[in-house]
Amino acid sequence: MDITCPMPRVETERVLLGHGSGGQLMAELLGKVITPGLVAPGPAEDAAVVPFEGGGQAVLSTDGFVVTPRFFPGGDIGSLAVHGTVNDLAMRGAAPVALCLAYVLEEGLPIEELARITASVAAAAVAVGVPVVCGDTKVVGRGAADGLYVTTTGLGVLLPGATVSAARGRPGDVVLLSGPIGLHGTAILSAREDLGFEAEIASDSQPLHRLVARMIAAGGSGVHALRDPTRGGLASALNELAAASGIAIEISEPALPVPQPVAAACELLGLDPLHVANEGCLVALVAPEAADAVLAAMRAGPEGAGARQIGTVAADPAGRVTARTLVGSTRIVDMLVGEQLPRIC
Amino acid sequence: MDITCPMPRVETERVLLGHGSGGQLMAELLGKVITPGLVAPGPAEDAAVVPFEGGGQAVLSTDGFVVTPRFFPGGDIGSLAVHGTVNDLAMRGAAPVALCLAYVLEEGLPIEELARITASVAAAAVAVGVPVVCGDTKVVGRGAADGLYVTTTGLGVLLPGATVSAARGRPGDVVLLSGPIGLHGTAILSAREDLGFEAEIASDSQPLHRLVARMIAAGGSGVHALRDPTRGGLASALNELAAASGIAIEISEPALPVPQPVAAACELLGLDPLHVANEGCLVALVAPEAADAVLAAMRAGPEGAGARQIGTVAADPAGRVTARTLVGSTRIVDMLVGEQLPRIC
Amino acid sequence: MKYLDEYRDPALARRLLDELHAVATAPWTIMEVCGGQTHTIVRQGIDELLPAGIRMIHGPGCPVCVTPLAMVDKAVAIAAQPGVIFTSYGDMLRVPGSTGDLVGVKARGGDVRVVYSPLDAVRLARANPDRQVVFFAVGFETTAPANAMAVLHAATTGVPNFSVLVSHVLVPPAITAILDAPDNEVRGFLAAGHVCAVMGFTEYEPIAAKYRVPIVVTGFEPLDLIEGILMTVRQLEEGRAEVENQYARAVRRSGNGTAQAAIRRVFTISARTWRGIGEIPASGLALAPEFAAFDAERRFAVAELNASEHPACIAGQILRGTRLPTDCAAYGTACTPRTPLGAPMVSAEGTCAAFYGAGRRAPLPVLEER
Amino acid sequence: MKYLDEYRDPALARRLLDELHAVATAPWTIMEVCGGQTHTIVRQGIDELLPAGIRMIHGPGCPVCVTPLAMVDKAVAIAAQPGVIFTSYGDMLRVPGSTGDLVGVKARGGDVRVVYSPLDAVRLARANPDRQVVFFAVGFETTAPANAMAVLHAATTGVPNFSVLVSHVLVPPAITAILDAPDNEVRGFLAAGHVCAVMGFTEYEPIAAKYRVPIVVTGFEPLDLIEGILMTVRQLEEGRAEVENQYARAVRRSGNGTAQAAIRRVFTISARTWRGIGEIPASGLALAPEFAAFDAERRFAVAELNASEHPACIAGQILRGTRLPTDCAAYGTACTPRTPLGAPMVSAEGTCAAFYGAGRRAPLPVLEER
Amino acid sequence: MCLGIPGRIVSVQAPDERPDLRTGVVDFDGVRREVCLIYAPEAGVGDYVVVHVGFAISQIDEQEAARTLAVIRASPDALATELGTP
Amino acid sequence: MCLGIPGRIVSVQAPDERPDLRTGVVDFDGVRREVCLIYAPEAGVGDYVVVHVGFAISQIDEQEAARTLAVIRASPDALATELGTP
Ligand code: SF4
Ligand code: SF4
Ligand SMILES: [Mg+2]
Ligand SMILES: [Mg+2]
Ligand SMILES: [Mg+2]
Ligand SMILES: [Mg+2]
Ligand SMILES: [Mg+2]
Ligand SMILES: [Mg+2]
Ligand SMILES: [Mg+2]
Ligand SMILES: [Mg+2]
Ligand SMILES: [Mg+2]
Ligand SMILES: [Mg+2]
Repeated sequence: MDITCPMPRVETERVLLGHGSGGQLMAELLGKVITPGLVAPGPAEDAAVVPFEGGGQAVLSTDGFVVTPRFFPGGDIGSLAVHGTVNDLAMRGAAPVALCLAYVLEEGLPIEELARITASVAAAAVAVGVPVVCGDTKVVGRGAADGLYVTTTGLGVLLPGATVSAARGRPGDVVLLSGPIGLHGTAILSAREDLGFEAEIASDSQPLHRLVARMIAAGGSGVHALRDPTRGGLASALNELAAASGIAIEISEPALPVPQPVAAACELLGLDPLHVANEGCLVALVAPEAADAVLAAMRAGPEGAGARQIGTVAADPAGRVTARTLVGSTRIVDMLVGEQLPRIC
Repeated sequence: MDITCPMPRVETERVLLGHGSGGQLMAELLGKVITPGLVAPGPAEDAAVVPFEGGGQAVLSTDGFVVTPRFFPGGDIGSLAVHGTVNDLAMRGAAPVALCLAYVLEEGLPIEELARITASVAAAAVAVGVPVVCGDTKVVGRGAADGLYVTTTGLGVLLPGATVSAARGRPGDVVLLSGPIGLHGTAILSAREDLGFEAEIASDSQPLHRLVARMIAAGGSGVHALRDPTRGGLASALNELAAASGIAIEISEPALPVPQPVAAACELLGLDPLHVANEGCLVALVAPEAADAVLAAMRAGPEGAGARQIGTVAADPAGRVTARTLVGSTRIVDMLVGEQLPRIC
Repeated sequence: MKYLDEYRDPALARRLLDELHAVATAPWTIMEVCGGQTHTIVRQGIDELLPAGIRMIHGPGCPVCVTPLAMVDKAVAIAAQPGVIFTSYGDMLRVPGSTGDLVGVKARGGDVRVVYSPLDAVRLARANPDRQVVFFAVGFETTAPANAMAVLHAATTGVPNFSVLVSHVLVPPAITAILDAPDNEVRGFLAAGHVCAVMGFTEYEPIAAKYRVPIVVTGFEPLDLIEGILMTVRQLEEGRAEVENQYARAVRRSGNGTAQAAIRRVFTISARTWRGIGEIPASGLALAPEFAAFDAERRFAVAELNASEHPACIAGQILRGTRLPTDCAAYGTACTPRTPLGAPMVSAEGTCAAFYGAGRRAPLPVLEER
Repeated sequence: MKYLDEYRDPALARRLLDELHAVATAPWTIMEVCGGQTHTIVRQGIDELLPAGIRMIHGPGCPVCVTPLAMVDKAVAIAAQPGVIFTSYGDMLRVPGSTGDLVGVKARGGDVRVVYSPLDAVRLARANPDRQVVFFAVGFETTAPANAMAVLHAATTGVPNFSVLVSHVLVPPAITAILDAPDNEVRGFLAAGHVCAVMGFTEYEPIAAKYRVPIVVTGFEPLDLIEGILMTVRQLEEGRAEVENQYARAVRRSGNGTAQAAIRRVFTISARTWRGIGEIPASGLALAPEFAAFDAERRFAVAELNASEHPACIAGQILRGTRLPTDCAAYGTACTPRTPLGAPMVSAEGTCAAFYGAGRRAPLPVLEER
Repeated sequence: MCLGIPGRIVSVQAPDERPDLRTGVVDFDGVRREVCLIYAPEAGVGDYVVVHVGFAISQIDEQEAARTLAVIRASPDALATELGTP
Repeated sequence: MCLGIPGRIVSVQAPDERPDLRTGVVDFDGVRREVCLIYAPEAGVGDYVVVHVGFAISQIDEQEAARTLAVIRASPDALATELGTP
C-alpha cells in the first residue's frame, strides 16, 4: 500500500509511556526490539528457571520499580520492590532464597527519604523471610531521575512438587483469583495530586509466596499456571496465560471482586478495572480435580481469604480471553493498548 | 561543640552526585543510611555467596549502569552492563551462569537506540557465554531519566578451588594488577561534550571471568582477594581491600601502568589516575608462593597481557594504603572524597 | 454505585430483552449517537443479545473519532512549541495527525499533560505564569459548558497565558447529515443522554418529524440502552416517529439553562469538518469574538494544514452504516488500532476498532517475565 | 608528557636532594605560596625527603582555601535563584559557606555547572539567552587574564546575560601580610611559577629586599620544587635575599605583557578579605567601573552577609605557620575534610586536610559490593 | 462521548462575594473530588448530580429514577411466564 | 593554584578581521583541546605553551628548559661519588 504524506501518523520511533504499561504497546516493544536475539524464545514467565550446579535448578526474576508517588496508602516503593520480586518468583512455584537491590538515586533526594525507603525494604524482606544479600547504589544528576528507582532481583528455589508455568494451562482448568482487583492502581491514582481525586483506598501490595506454598502443597502439579496481574492488570495476565498455553479463557465479569472505590474511580476516569494494576493478588489455572483443595488452601491464609473461581479454560479459540458480561453476553477481554489514560468519552 | 550560625555548612541532607562516586561520601552513605539493618554486616565484596539447595552455593551480584554518554569509544552502556556484572561475579571467584536485565527507559528514547543497546547486551552476553534469562522494562516520563538505565544481576557458581574474598588479603601477599588504569573514566570524560576535550582513548570495558578462571586454576586458594577497580578507581579498590582484610598495602607509583592520554587528561583536569574508573582490569592479592604462577596465568590471555606486580601487603598500619612515590617518598593513597571534579588549582 | 448499579441488574436486563424480542418483528437499523453508549454496548455485548433483525450502528459521537486530521495537526504543532504546556483530556493523546500524535510530541520533549477538568488547565496556567497553557477544547454539547466556564474564568480572573484550541461539535447537524445521505439506512436514533442533559431535546423534535425517525434520549447503563432500543423499536413497529426520553432521571425537556447560557456567551455556531464525514455547516462551536484573545489558533498562528485522509479509508460510509469495516482493503492489515489509518480505528469505540477487537487475531506475544 | 616527565626523573631528584642535604646546615622555615606546589609536595612526599631542619609551610595560594565565607555565601545565594546558570571551576563546588555549598544548591534544584574555561561560560550564556549565566571568577593572577578575557569577550560580542562574581586575589600583598605578622617564622618563599608567568617577578624584588627574604620563582614538578627549595636554602645559608627564577622555561622577568594589559583593562585593585587571614588592603581585583554591568553582585543585589568563621578555627595561625592543626581543638573531631570548619580543611592541599590525610584514621568501611 | 457519573454532594463552598460560584465535594462510593456546581444551582448537600469533566451538569431526579426502574420491573418476566410463576 | 600544563600547538585559527583573536588546538600527549592563544601572540604550530583554564599563558622557552635540566644533571651524584664512579 502506497502511503503518501500527509497521512495519519502515530509515533513509532520513540519510546512512549505506553511502552511500559503492560499492554499491547509493551508486547510490541518486547517482541520486536528487546527479546529477539537476547532472550531465548519461550513462553512469557514471571521468573526464569535456570539449570544450576549438579542437576539442580535456580529460579531468577528481576523487576525495576519506578512508582510515583513513592509513598502511597498501603506501601511504598521499598516494600513494593520486595513484594514484586518475591511474587514473581512465587508465580513460578519458587520460594525466595535471596534478594539483590540496586538503587538509582537522583541528586537532591532527601537522605531521610532514602533512609525511610531502605528501612521499608529491610522490614519487607524480614517479613518475607528473605535476606538482601547484595546491593548497588548509583547517583544521577538532578533531573535525570524522579527521586529514586529500585531494581530488585530474586533468587529462588522450586517448591517441592511445583511444575508451574505460564504454558501449562489446559482446557478444563478452572481460573482462580486470590483477592480483589484494582486496589494498587487506584491507590496510586488517588495518591497522585494532578488528578485531584481522593480515596481511602490502600494498595494490595503484599508477598504471595506463602499463599503459593499452600497452593502447591494442596494441589501439587495440579497447579498449572500462576500469574500476578501487575501492570496491565488482570486482562493482560489472562491474555498472556492464554497465549503462552494456547488456550481460551472465559471469565465471569459478575464474579470479579472489584471493591467499590476501585469501581468508582474507574467509572470516573473511564478506566477498565481489568486493566488496573495489582500487587497482592494472583490468578491461577488449576486442574479441575485439584481446584477445591487449592481453593481451600488459598482461603486458609489472609492473602487468599477472598479467593474464588472467576472462570474456566477451554481449548478454542486458542489465545483468546472472553468475559461473560453482566447482562449475560460475552465480550473479548483485550489487553490495554498503550498508556492508561483517563478519558471523558 | 556548640555550632552557631552562620558557620561553614556542607550539604548533609540531600543525596549528592558524590554519593555515587565510589569514594568516601559513598562509603558514608552506605555505612550510615543504606546497609544498617538491610544487609548483614561483613566485608565489602563484589558479589555475595549464598547458601543454596543441598549444601551448594550460589553467587549473586547486581549493578546499575547510568553511564553518560551511552555510547563511548570501546563500548556502550549495554556491553558495559554485561561486563560489569560478569566481572563482579568473577571477583568472587565465580563463573557466570545467568544474567538478568532490567531497563528503565525515558519516554522519548529513540527506539533505534534501544535496539542498538539491546543488540550490544546480546553480543556481549554471547561473547561471555552467559545467557540472559530474564528481563524487565519500565518507562518513565520525559525528564524522569536520562535516556536509559540498565541494571544487570548475575548468578554465578564458584570456580573449583576458589576461596576468594576481600577479607582474605594477608601480610606478605603480592599485589598484582592485570592491565593499564584509567582508560574507562578518561574515555567517558573525553566523550562528554561539555569539557571540550578530545582523545583517541577507548574504554577498557571487557569481561574478566576467563582471566580469573586462569588465575584460580594456577593459584587455587593462593588467590586471596580480587577486585575490579571501577568507580573510585584503584585507590578505592585498594582501600576497600585493606579495610576488609585488615592489612596495609603499599604500591609503587612508578610501577603503575598509566597510559599517556590518561596521564595527560588527569594532568589537565587535576585528577588522580588512581581515582579514575576502570572496567576491564582487576587487582589481586596473591600469596607470595603462588604469585609467579598466577602472574604467568594472567599474562597467558589478552586481558592480562600487561599484568604486573604493583605492590605488597604488610600487617601494619591495618587498613592503610600507601604509595611509594616517583621521587622515592611515600604518601597515603586516599579514597576520593566526593564527586570527581575538574579543578584548576 | 447508586444510580449506576441498579441499571445493571441482569434479571431486569433479561426482562427488557425478552420484551424487545417479543416486540421486534421487522429488521431495523438503529444508531446510538454517543461513544459512551457504544462503549456500554460493546463492553456488555448488548448487540449480540438483540433480536436478529436489530442492527446497531455506532454513530459519530466520539470526539476522538470526529476531530479532523487538520485540527489534530494544529494541536501537535502548538504542543511542540517551546514554552507551551499543552493540556488535553486523555482521549485525544493517541489520535494520529498527519505528522504524529500528542504522545509523540511528549516523547520528543513537548510538555503535554492530561487534565481531568478544563479548570485544572486554568489552574496550571495560573501556576505557570511564564508559560503558555493551551487547552484542547474538544467535545460535544456536554463538554461545552465546562470548556466555556474555563474561558470565562480565565477572562474574569485574568489569566492571560491561557488559551483554548476549540474543536467543538454539535449533535443535531450530524444526525441531519446522516439522514440526508442518499444511502442512509438508519431508521431510528438513540440520542445522547448527557448531551440532552445540557441541551434538552426540543431541537430533536423537528428532526424526528421531518425525517420520520424515532429519537429516544437514552442513558448509558445496560438497562438504559436496552430500554432505549426497546422504545425505539416500539415506535418503529408502531409507525411512530417521536422524541421520547428514556433518561428522565437526568434529562429535562429544556435541558440545563445555565449551561446553555454559558455556551451562548462564550461560543458561536460555526461550520466544522467531521473526520470521516466532511464539513457540515453550523455543526460546531467557535469562540465568540469577545473571547478571541483566548483563541490558541490566533495566538500561535498555526498554518492551516491541508491534511487529507488516507484514500483507502471508507470511514464516511462506515460512520453512516452503509458499509462494514471488512469491506475496507486496509482493515486489519495497514489499519489496526496501533496504526490507525482512519477515524473509526482510533478509539476503542470506533466501529473498525470494535470489529478488530472482536475479530480473530492472535494476541501479541509477551516474551518477557513480569 | 614533554616538559613534565623530564622534571620527574627520580635519579635527578635524588641528586638535588643529596645536594640539599649537603647545603642545609641550619633549620629554615620556607613557604611554598601556591596550592599547586603544595599538591606536588604532598602527593610526592617531598617534604619527608627534606633535611630535618627544613620545614615547608603551605601558603595561602589556593583559591578554595582563601575565598571568604561571605563570598561563598553570595555564590550560593545567586546560584539558588531561579533562571540562573551558575558556572564555576570545579574547585569551588564543595567549599562550604554558612548556608551550604554549591553542590548542595545543585542537589536542591539549582543549575550549577562546572566549566573548564571561563570562555565556556560565555558560550553557555550565548546558547541560553533567556537565562542568566553567572561565572564565579576566583583565582590568582594566573587566572585573572582568562577571566578578564571572558568579560571583554562578553562585552565586545554583546552577551548581556553573562556576569561574573569576582573574588580575585593577588599574591604579593599576601606575602607582605604574612611577613608583617609579629610571630612570622617564614624565612624564604617559593613564588608561584604560573602567577609569575603572567606577572613576572619584579614586584617581588622590593619585598625580598625590604624583609630580607629569599624568593625563588618555582615550577610545579618534583625537580622544580626540590631545586626551588635548594636555591632558597642556598640563599639562606649564604645570607642572600634575592629573587631568583627556577622556572625560567615558563617565566620571564617582566611576565606576559598582553595578559597584564587585559587584567588592567578589566579589573581594578581593591581590598579583599582572605579566609583565615582577614582583610588585606589592595590584595585583590574588582571589576573596573567600565564593566560594572557584568558584575553579578550588582545584577543580583545579594545582601552583604556578615558571615563569621568558626570560633574554634585557628586557620590564620596555621596559614602563617605559627601553629599546627593538631593544636586545634576541632581538628579531626568536629572538623574533617567531609565537614570542614575552616579553610585549611577544605581543599586536599589545605594544611589541616593534608595533616588529616596523613594521620592515623580508619578508612570508612564500604559495606556494599561494587 | 461524555462520561457522566452520578455522585453525592457531601459539602458545598462558595466565595462570599460570588455565591453563584459554588463548588462542592462530591463522593462517588468513597472516591471524592471537588466539582464545580455552577450549572447545578439548586443542588445541595445530599443531592446526587451527574458529573462530567469536573462539572455537575444535571441533578438526578430521584423520583424519575425510581419510576424508570419500576417500569422495567413491571414489564413481564418471560422466564417466569414460561415457568408459569408470576 | 593555577594548574598549568605544557602542550604542543597543532593548529591555529584566527578570524580574518581580527588576526589577534587567535585560537589553536593544543595536543597533550593525545588529548586535544581548543585553546585561546591571545596571550601567546608569538606561539605557532609546533610550539609548546603552558595552558591554564583554556588559555595559553606562556610559551615554553626550550633552551631554558634544556638548561635547567642540564644544570641538575651536572650537579654531583652523591651515590656515584660514594661508589667512586663518575
Ligand atoms: S479499517 Fe481503517 S482504513 Fe478501513 S475504514 Fe476503518 S479506519 Fe478507515
Ligand atoms: S582543623 Fe579545622 S577548625 Fe582547626 S584550624 Fe584546621 S580548619 Fe580550622
Ligand atoms: Mg520480574
Ligand atoms: Mg526530578
Ligand atoms: Mg555488583
Ligand atoms: Mg533527559
Ligand atoms: Mg517485570
Ligand atoms: Mg513483576
Ligand atoms: Mg509478574
Ligand atoms: Mg555495585
Ligand atoms: Mg560492579
Ligand atoms: Mg566490583
